[in-house]
Amino acid sequence: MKLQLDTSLVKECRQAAGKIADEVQRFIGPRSTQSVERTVLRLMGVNDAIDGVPLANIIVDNLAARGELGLGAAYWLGNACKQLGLSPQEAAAKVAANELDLLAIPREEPGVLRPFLQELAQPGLRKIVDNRRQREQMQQKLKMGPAPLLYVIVATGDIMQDVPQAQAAAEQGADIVAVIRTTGQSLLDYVPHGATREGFGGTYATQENFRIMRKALDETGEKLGRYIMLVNYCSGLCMPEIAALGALERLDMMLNDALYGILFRDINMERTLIDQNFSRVINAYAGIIINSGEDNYLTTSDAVAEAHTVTASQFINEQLALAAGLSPWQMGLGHAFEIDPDLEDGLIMEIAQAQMARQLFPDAPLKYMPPTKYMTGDIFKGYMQNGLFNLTSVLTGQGIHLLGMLTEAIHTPYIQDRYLAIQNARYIMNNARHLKEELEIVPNGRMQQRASSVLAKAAELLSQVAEIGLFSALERGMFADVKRFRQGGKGLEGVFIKAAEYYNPFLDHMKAMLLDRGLKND
Amino acid sequence: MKLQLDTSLVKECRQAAGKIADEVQRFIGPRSTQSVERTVLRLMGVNDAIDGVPLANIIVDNLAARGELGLGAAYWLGNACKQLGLSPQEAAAKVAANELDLLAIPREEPGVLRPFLQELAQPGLRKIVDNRRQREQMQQKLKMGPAPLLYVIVATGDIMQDVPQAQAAAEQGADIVAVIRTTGQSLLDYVPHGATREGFGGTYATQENFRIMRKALDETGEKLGRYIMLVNYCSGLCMPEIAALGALERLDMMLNDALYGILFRDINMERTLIDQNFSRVINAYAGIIINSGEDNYLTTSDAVAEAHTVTASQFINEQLALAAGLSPWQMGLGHAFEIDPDLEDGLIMEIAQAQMARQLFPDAPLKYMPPTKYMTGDIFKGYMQNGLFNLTSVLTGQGIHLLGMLTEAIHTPYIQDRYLAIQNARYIMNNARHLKEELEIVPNGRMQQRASSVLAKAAELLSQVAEIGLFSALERGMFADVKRFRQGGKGLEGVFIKAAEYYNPFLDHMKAMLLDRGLKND
Amino acid sequence: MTEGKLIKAYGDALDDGAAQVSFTLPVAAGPLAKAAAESLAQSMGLDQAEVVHMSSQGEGFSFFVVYGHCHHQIDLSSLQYTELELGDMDFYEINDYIRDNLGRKLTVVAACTGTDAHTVGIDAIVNMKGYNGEYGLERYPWIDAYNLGSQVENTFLVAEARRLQADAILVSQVVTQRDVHIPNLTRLVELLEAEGIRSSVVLVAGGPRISHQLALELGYDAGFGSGTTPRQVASYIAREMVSRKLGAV
Amino acid sequence: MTEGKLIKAYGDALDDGAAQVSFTLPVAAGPLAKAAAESLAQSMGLDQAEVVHMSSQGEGFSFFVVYGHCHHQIDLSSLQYTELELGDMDFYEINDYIRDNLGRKLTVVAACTGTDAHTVGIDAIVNMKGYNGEYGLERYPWIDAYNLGSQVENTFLVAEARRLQADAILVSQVVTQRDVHIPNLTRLVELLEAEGIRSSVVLVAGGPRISHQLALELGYDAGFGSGTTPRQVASYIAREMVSRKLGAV
Ligand code: B12
Ligand code: B12
Ligand SMILES: Cc1ncc(COP(=O)(O)O)c(C=O)c1O
Ligand SMILES: Cc1ncc(COP(=O)(O)O)c(C=O)c1O
Repeated sequence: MKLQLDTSLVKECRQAAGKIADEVQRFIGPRSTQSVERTVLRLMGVNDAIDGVPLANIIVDNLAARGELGLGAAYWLGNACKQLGLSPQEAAAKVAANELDLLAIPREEPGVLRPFLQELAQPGLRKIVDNRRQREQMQQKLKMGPAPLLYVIVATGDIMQDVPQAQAAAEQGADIVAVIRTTGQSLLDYVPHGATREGFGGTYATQENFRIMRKALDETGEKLGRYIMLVNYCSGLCMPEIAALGALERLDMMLNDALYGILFRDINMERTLIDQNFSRVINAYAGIIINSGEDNYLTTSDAVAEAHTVTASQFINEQLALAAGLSPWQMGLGHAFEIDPDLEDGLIMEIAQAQMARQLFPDAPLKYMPPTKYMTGDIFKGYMQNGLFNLTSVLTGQGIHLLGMLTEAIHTPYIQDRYLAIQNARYIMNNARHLKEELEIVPNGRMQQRASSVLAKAAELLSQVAEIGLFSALERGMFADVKRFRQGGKGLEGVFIKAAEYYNPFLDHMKAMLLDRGLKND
Repeated sequence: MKLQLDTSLVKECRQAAGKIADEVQRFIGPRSTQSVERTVLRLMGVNDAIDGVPLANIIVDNLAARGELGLGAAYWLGNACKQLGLSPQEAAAKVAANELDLLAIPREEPGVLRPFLQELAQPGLRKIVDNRRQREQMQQKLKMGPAPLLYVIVATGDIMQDVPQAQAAAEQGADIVAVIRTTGQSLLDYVPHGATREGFGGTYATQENFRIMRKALDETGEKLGRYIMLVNYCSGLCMPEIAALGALERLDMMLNDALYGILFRDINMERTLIDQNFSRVINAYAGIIINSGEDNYLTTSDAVAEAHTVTASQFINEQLALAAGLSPWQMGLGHAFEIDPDLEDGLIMEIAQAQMARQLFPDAPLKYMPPTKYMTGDIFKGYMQNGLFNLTSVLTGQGIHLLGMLTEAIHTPYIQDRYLAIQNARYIMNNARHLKEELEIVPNGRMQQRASSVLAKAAELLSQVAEIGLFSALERGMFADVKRFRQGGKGLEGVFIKAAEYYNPFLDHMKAMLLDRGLKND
Repeated sequence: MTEGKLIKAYGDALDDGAAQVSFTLPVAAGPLAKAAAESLAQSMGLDQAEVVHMSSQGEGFSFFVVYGHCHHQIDLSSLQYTELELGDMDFYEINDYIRDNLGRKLTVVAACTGTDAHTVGIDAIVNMKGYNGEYGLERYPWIDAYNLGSQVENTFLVAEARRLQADAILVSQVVTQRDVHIPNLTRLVELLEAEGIRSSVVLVAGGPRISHQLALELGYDAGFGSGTTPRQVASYIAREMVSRKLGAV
Repeated sequence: MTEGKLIKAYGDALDDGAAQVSFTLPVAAGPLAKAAAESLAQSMGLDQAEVVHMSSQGEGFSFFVVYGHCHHQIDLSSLQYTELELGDMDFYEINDYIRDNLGRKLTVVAACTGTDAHTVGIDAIVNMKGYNGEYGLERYPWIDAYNLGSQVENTFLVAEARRLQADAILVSQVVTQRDVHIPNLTRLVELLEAEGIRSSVVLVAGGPRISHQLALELGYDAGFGSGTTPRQVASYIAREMVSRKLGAV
């Protein structure tokens, strides 16, 4: 099954998106954020929290309050380690205990300290590389199911309840399990510490929770002879920190999209785009697949009228991802099955959109989201909506397939909702396994025309955005019908301009490695 | 969407089927049955029952017992009317009351009596034609929904409970309502009388029940502005009688398939093929659409391995229908979505089969049956199986679409089962309304190959059957994996050879009219 | 998870009692109907019952989907359930078992009785080709199986059983609407008793809506429901004959 | 069909009580689990409860579909249900009503509060474009509507309501898992009372899992659930102001 897509138009789209991404990257280059700096500390081995406040926050807040973050947190902590012969964790603990003032000790020249900082970065980098190797090995041993891979969420709010639910899901046939986050976490400017049992609509993302779930899924995967992927969310005020924790605890996939935070969580756009860049570099280095959030646009704007915004955003996300060193196989670009089910011929448009995304990004797995907005309390109809979604997914060869829940409009999924969703997908995908090879799209029919028109509109939108820049586009509400102001939203205060001597040993190393390995394919 | 079908093979199929039908018709020609004769009496106006025994049965049994049925029941009753100046009903009542012995009164020469018998047939014929006209007028006023027309069954066993259920179904969106029959009715050699409330798994087919339901559906149809079709079953030992009652009470569609009775009810094949012929002539004359029962084959034999038996039988049924004067638009040839849902690529085969049937019989509405055998107590999976069936139906342009019930494996449909089934079909058929215009079938792919192979096997089977004749084919178990013997099964004792002077005023008139109107299109 | 004795339904958190219910009420959709649905759900023991879906099904009828938290607890240790010893022997073991313990072939007569025309179920148990990849009883060298087909009269079945000196009688009933199967199944027991052969045969009922419990209540030795395989039936009959010392030579 | 006072669920025949239930039990699928499911269904009042489907959901969990005949009866005449007078005025009538009865524009302040980021619902009620083909409150010439968006702190909402001299406050809560909305909604009432303005505003809650009943219990004037339209909300506020003589000039 193939659509005829105007290749020169596709090229135009990529060029415009490239221009947009370049501008964003030029903006990001000279800047860092408090979250980026906390990430650096965490990767250097700074762990633990005092009265719920992570050491990384204590240190960075302290430096920021005193206007001394410009050189980067690595410099200050590294300097202390060097001067006092402490490990980063020891030094951090002393700072937190008020036994050490990073600014009050002798200072090495920033340039001179670099090799030492690079050394301090080694264990963290090695851990990530080891995790990546381990994943590769495990995946070689424990094969995954055929694409579309079945992805479910658990969301009890209590990591101890999440574990049996996630394990049951894996046994039922899920390939991928995401532990979704409690309702307010995006807005927290720190990552909570330890195992948690008190989330709402999801469970806190913490390093300990990651570890608990990774272990549980490894056990189940071993038992089932399948590798079960674990997912969490980078988005929010702590994008790079969570990316780092994910890399350290061998998560396999992470939602990672600054635009989600901007549009749906009212996070400041400058802040989160800077955060996103580092978080994606970490994801890239860790061999983690990212999921972008274009699907969410269709919850606030209409899936028929605004389909092109999804496509345009996919092109932008692709370019931003490339700039961060992500390979196409790591790009779970988002799209969704969100057309009003009561629309005549809606299915034709859904197939057109999904197939177009498939052809535009042939090497990306694509993250395909189920119906959500038009799900109702009518669970039977909902089950059927999910069925057509499942069919569309296998018919268009999607890679990462989020399972629709028949109770989407009611509650976060119950164990049996997930079970039924998996049964639904397995039945349909097996029953229609090769259907896509048996059908051709009629040239110039409704389906073809729909795809062409969406693509043309996407190209137009991209060229507009390329002209005014992504920031202005967001100010004008060009995505998801939501307007955000450049200086508005949460977290702007965490952005700073890097001093000339600023140094982030992880960012530089990772980017260099990613380019070396030739994974960046622009 | 189109399959490439070998036209010369299709022609071969039709020729073989024509030969098979000719042989059957040659067998039928010189024969009649007690049910045929009872039908004649009923059409002449003989009604009522005594102690549950219909007058028509009393008279025919009496004549048969005395070996005097050879001239046909019309002759004997007509003679009495003529001699005694009675109406058929009056004469019949006297016979039943033992006040009149048809053999004991003076006899007109059979040849001389014919014009009088033709006169006696007039009111019945007129009533049927009037009903046909009325249906046409009502359908012009009250439009029906777009094909596939949604067909549901009611089956409470109690006509008084059936009525609200049928009306609710119509309000929910059903286009066609069938009142299915109580479990033993096929085997009754008479048609019960009056309104009934004591069926099991269905409600008795009686003239009064037909009338009650027709009235109820006319009222609801009027209210909704849609014509609601009413269906019942001719099959069994009373095929032509029930066809006559359906014609008199303006039913719109009737299941009419001798092979169903033979294979699944163990009714004698000679008996029921003769009965079928007259019943189909009546259906044809009444403008009623018939439904054949090929779908049932797949409940006892495998839908993948034996698909060609369905296709072969459709060709035979088409020829037998043409011989009875039915027009293509009246031929609801049966097929079904009965492949094991757990089979990889089963959907490809289902689409192939449905599309092939569509192309082989382009002017027939086709009666498409839902999954039944592989339905289980898992109502959620069942709902989804029905969803793929609904999709296949709209994708291949079926005409008469029986709705699958999510509780198929559990009980006869509850009111909400029907409601959910209608919602399912409406959602999917609307959402995929023109999908069939947007897709082409890949030449020489799995789907095409499946269709070609089924067609080739059907052609082979037909040529075998043409060689040995339908009766022998049934003896060898060539359909539905069921073997039946020519002299076995129920009802053979009701068959007799017509005397030279035998006359059936309805059969002759109807066939003549059907040919005159040019509806027969071979 | 089975060690605990008291359990509740489980959705999101242990013992939350989460359950889903759907039904029709003969009331027009609207606030009254919704209140009635909530009330019905409460009567069923659902706390925080929420009508998540209400729709009209045509004049005077409404359809509901309700979720709630069912407070009823089940004490696992108090449950009575009669479970047949099933399927632990394979085809060869069953034949050997008959040979070793009974020393002669078993005769089994099967039918779908009354007006019931469903043969697929009984065929699946008895006929050569069997079910779900398992051979049917006809294939067992140590069983002589006779399948009389469907729509068989009880009287005819009993006569055949006598004639063939059946060790076991298998009856299938698939149509159960308005309990049409109950009198029909009961009648067979009465006939067998009247003929004085009830106690000398293994009498088995089966069909998708037949439970072992129901079969016992109706005077049968066993009942087999959906998904039964020939092996389960064969091993049951053989064991039952031995334990009742029915077929001893 | 509503005239009868006592009703039961209805499937095939009046008063048959037909109902469908599904749930998970934390027990491995098998005869014990099936017996537990039957027993649970019986506790719910289902007679002839039949487990028509049981399947394993992985180690230690099983899923059930049960059908049965629920013996509980509902007395329609005894049902208590608070129903809002809704939607009988159209856009023009509501504006006229405000003009004629209050003689000045109404000020409405709306927000989705706490950590809740779901704006679509409150936007549907308040924003110009509205919902389901109906204009939102912003479009009403006789209403001044302010939508503060989502993730709004209760304290900020109260401050804005004071500043704008709100006649009505509309709060949306969509995330309700583990009752996260209850303390948040309660806190708003406390704040308004502390500020002494609770009685001078019409206080409305809404969201897909919010019922009028719940809103009343939490100290709100009204609650609006799934499928609410702007017109229903506008007419409610206008009527409520008049009946409580809140906005009289
Ligand atoms: C196929 C079928 C038919 C075919 C039967 C063909 C044939 N020769 O058997 C035809 C089309 C003829 C038919 C007709 C009717 N059917 Co029918 N039919 C079915 C259907 C779709 C499948 C049954 C089946 O073959 N299952 C597969 C077999 C392998 O499973 P099984 O029967 O459960 O058997 C297994 C076990 O139960 C057990 N078992 C069964 N019997 C026995 C006996 C013994 C001794 C043992 C140990 C075990 C055992 O072992 C088997 C293997 O595991 C079911 C719906 C469904 N999905 O179940 C409806 C169904 C059984 N039919 C139904 C009805 C009502 C009818 C009709 C009465 C409808 C009508 N009024 O026209 C007619 C009349 C038939 C009659 N008088 O009996 C209803 C019964 C409702 C009820 N609970 O009362 C059902 C449930 C459909 C429905 N929802 O309405 N039917
Ligand atoms: C769209 C959506 C989102 C979007 C929201 C975009 C946006 N800007 O609004 C995004 C993707 C951001 C999102 C995120 C999340 N969501 Co969300 N989301 C939905 C979804 C799919 C649709 C909601 C919707 O827009 N409905 C359409 C509107 C028109 O309907 P409505 O909200 O019911 O509003 C109507 C009425 O309720 C009423 N109404 C509503 N508010 C008010 C207020 C007043 C005063 C009045 C009078 C009336 C009124 O009028 C409206 C018009 O009729 C629902 C599932 C569903 N189908 O309902 C889940 C759902 C609401 N989300 C849920 C969850 C858990 C989340 C997350 C917490 C998940 C996570 N951990 O990541 C996050 C975080 C969000 C947060 N902190 O709040 C759960 C809530 C479960 C529960 N019962 O607690 C749901 C039910 C999904 C699920 N089954 O898990 N979500
Ligand atoms: C890209 C992306 N990030 C994050 C989230 C969840 O964010 P939060 O944890 O803020 O609810 C989503 C939810 O859909 C998402 O699509
Ligand atoms: C062609 C045909 N006739 C009749 C019937 C029903 O027959 P009975 O009333 O004997 O159950 C069916 C059932 O599927 C059928 O397909």
